[in-house]
Amino acid sequence: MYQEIILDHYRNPVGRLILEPFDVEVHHVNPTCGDEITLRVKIDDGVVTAIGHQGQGCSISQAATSVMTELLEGRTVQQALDVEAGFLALMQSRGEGQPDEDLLEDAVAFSGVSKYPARVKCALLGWMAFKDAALQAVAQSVKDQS
Amino acid sequence: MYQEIILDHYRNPVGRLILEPFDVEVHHVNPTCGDEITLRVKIDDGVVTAIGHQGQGCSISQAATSVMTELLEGRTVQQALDVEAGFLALMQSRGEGQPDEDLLEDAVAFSGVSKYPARVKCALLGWMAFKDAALQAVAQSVKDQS
Amino acid sequence: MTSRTPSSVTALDVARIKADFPLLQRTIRDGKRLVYLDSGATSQKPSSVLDAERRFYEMHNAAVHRGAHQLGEEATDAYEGARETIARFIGAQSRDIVFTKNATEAINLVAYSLGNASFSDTVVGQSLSLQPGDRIVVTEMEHHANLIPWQELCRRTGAELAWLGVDDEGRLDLSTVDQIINDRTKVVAFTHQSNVLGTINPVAEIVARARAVRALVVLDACQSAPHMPLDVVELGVDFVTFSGHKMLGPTGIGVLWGRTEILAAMPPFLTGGSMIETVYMDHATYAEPPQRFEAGTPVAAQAVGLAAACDYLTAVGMDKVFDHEHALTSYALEGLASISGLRVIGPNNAVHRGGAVSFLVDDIHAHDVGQVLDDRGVEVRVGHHCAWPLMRRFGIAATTRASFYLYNDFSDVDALVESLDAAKSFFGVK
Amino acid sequence: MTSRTPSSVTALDVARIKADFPLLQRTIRDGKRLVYLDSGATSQKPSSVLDAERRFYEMHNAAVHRGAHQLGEEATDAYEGARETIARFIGAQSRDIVFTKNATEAINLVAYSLGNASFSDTVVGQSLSLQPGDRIVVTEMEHHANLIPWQELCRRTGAELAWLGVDDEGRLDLSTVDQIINDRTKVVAFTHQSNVLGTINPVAEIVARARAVRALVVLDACQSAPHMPLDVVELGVDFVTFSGHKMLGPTGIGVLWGRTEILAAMPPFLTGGSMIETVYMDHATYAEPPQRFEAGTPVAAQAVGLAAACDYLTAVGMDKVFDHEHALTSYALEGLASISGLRVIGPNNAVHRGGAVSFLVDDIHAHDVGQVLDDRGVEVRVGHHCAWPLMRRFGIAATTRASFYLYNDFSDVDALVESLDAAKSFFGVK
Ligand SMILES: Cc1ncc(COP(=O)(O)O)c(C=O)c1O
Ligand SMILES: Cc1ncc(COP(=O)(O)O)c(C=O)c1O
Repeated sequence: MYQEIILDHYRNPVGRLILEPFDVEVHHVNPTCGDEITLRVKIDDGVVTAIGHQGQGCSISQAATSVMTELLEGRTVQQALDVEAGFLALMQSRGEGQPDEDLLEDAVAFSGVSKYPARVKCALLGWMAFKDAALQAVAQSVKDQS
Repeated sequence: MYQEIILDHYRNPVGRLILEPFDVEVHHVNPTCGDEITLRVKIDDGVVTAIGHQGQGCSISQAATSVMTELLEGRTVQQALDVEAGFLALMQSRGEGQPDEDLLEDAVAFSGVSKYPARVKCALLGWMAFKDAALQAVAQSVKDQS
Repeated sequence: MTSRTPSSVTALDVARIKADFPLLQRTIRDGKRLVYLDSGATSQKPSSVLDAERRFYEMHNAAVHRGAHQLGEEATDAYEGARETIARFIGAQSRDIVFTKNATEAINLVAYSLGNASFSDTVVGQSLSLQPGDRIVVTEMEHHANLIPWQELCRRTGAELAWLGVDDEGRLDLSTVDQIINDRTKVVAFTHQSNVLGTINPVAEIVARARAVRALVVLDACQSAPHMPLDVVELGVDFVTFSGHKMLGPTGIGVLWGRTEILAAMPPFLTGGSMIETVYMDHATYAEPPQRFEAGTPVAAQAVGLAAACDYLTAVGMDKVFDHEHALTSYALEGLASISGLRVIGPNNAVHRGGAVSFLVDDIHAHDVGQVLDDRGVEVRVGHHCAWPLMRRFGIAATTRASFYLYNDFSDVDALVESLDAAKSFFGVK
Repeated sequence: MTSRTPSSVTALDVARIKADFPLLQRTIRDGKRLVYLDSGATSQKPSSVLDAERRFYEMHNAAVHRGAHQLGEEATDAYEGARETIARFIGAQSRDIVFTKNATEAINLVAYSLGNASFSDTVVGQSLSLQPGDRIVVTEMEHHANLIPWQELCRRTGAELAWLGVDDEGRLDLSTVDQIINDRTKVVAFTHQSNVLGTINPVAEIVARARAVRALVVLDACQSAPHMPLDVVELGVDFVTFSGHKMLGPTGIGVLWGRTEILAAMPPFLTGGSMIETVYMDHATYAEPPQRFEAGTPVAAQAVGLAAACDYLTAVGMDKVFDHEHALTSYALEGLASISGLRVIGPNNAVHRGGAVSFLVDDIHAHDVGQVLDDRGVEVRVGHHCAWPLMRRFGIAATTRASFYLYNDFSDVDALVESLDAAKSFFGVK
């Protein structure tokens, strides 16, 4: 489960910072273990220009959020949500998933985590926070335009 | 279980009437089957001079109340309660009791009932009603005297 | 009597089924054949259910939803897998299935949660609350479990209780349904099948009226889930409750099914571990359903056992179970009709009727009937069957009730009829 | 590490005990020896418990307290016999024992019943009710099960919640007990032994203060009843609650013990069948305790299983169980002290302390510790242990917790310590 790539991201996380300026901030908690994340996104013209996160969590949740940040920054919101959907499907595959390497890149390292149902929530903590934030940002921009 | 004596009392119950005059009336219910009894006692100078009962119930409850009426009328309250205690002990003996024939007379016929826990409450319905009524009568007379 | 031929031959191989039930192999009252006719109270269990429970304890037992270790994962899988099986059994989604300890707790859960709604922080929560003058409607044939929780909810909220009556045949009197289920009605709670009369109630008709006044509908399926195919979507109600022990499952487990959006709006009932989102000393927020309603260590082995019971019933086929019991009931009603001085309380024919058959025998109290039957190995229930108001409706204190299940056959009915004749002779009744 | 000698040799023949537990014979994570150190969450079950449950289903299963037939009598005897055994196990009378589905329901029962007291018809019932301004006192180390039901009761009644704090060593801070348990205090609810810290709380001291202000005392014995001899008379509290599954019993059963006269005054909680005296359409009256609090078909097979668990524990001897765990705990605390960067959350010595040992490892999140341990077959619990406010008190999110029971031995502790070393190496922590 602990691929080298996961441990690397855990030791040197990408985007572990208080993002400023930002468009949306969300706070998510994993009720089974108490881990928390505060995540901010900046979205310009439908593109995720920056993600910043803070909080506490295990190596899996920290590394998954770091990999996610690296992977999603610079993509359009739609692309980012497609990657998120792919990651979610992989995590729910209970070790049976055939990960799409083109789509998920380094995030395929988490395939092994999907065999441990109790850890899936860890891997998803940052991703769910991002999804929530992105959808809020979209909703906000629709409102601003109307 | 169904001794001839029980069936006789069931067919021709003693004291199945609305007693008038009376000192105390009680109403008891067996919550598991819904059987009911309304029982009245007349007590003069510490002697149970009359018992009357009405209600519905199975052969065991009807017969037990009938036997009780025959047995207790004419005794002092204290004697009656002693008989009641003996009958209660017999009923709780789960078929193991050595009934005191001198004390219980015809009521020993209910020994067999004590082997059927679900029927013990039937046999006791009238007896518990009597005990309740007798104790109320005693309490009342103490109050009247003071 | 024994020479009558069954009115229909059914598709079930009862001898084979019976062999799956260890208890049905035992004898009773000094070696007599056991004729178990009390499945309306609780059913017997096939070995597959007992094996499933035991396998859980011997192989996968650990704290569900709490352990991150392998055993914890296995236990969680077993528990959540059971939820899926049981959901499928009634055409539901597993997220809408809440496990309780019995149907009684399931009904109390709904009643208390609605009571708690007036303390809810949320607008949707508040919208479920009851006010003085609101009405809750039940029926006169309810089991105490589907009556007293509503009496108590009325007492706590000031709502009033009203009820649909029962006619002489033991059917609901729906002539006044539009007056009784009035505009102020917030909840309509009724039994799918009466545990005393056997009557199957017209769900669609009552649901239609309840919908017209926007009342929530709670269906007590304790006596239907074990005996007929159920589909919560077709039923069209808001809540369905039943108990595992009446449908080949273990004691200690009940089921509440609720509509997704209503469960989502409901405040919790029991509170504690595993139903929370965050907890502070002075307040807490709560998880989504079904977890919100499952406080504490869950009835895990029991869920696994009940899932095995559903698998067993599904393998037999719920339509076949229903047909078989229907045939037994017809046969029993014919047999009982042949006994003079015997009066069936409930429908006299097998139309819209399940296999609980209650009756009175002239001049013999139900307890005495039951005793003679028991002495002959025929196990029936006597008493008010936790439906005391229904007894009052018929002006009686108690009935004798025989109830059937998939492991009963025509010879069991014959034994019943013969024993009733014997009881009459014993008490010298013509 | 493995060459350390146990600080004391205990009287238990653990190898023989272990042989009684089928699950402990299995292997984990591809053939590794299973080291089960999560009994604080739930315990494993000896064969005698599983056999007792199965025997009930195969021989005596029927509706308890409802059937007049032989099977019904046998089932009732089994259930009430179990009540007697369990009562004896804690020095109680059986009429004061109420069965629930878990300890969480038992605590909710008390909280809801007190909440219902304001609707009571009787003066004694009313006397139990809470008013705005009344106080309920808990502690900062409570399991959510003994915290949220009181939060919710406060919300429903307008009472206020107050709590005793926890010091850095994980002991209750009693310096302000007289202020916190004040004259308006109606209920004091606290845990006998913390499921996180292992701390055993000073019952007598708290009871003395509660008595002085005439508050009811609720003792959460979930973590003590399984691990030490208990006597409700000596404890001097008003209610004791615990769960069967933590003490070798089945899932799906909890116990509430209450003082006779208080139970007698309390209004019902769950309502339905078997808890009634008489029932009319518009109202009902209720049976005496314990029936008043056991609505619906009871957790019969589970009671039988729990009684077998009590028999098993009694045969081993609860004092020996306590001594054995005490020795394991001392040994574990020594072993953990040898690991640099490891910090125990809770008392560092085995005085007034049970066998739940929580700790942090510097720079490794509890989840990661748990994962490495699990990969080596060592099953511990990680997280907030349903005591989230306690985590906040220590400024942490989660701990790793090892907890011991009679089937653990010193080699299990060695495996724990070795695996922690391995985790440190794996994550490159010194
Ligand atoms: C101290 C304590 N109290 C209460 C509980 C709740 O017990 P249950 O989940 O069995 O209801 C637990 C265990 O989870 C516990 O450890
Ligand atoms: C119609 C009906 N409703 C509710 C119940 C209550 O079920 P339980 O006792 O399993 O909670 C029963 C059975 O006792 C029943 O027959």
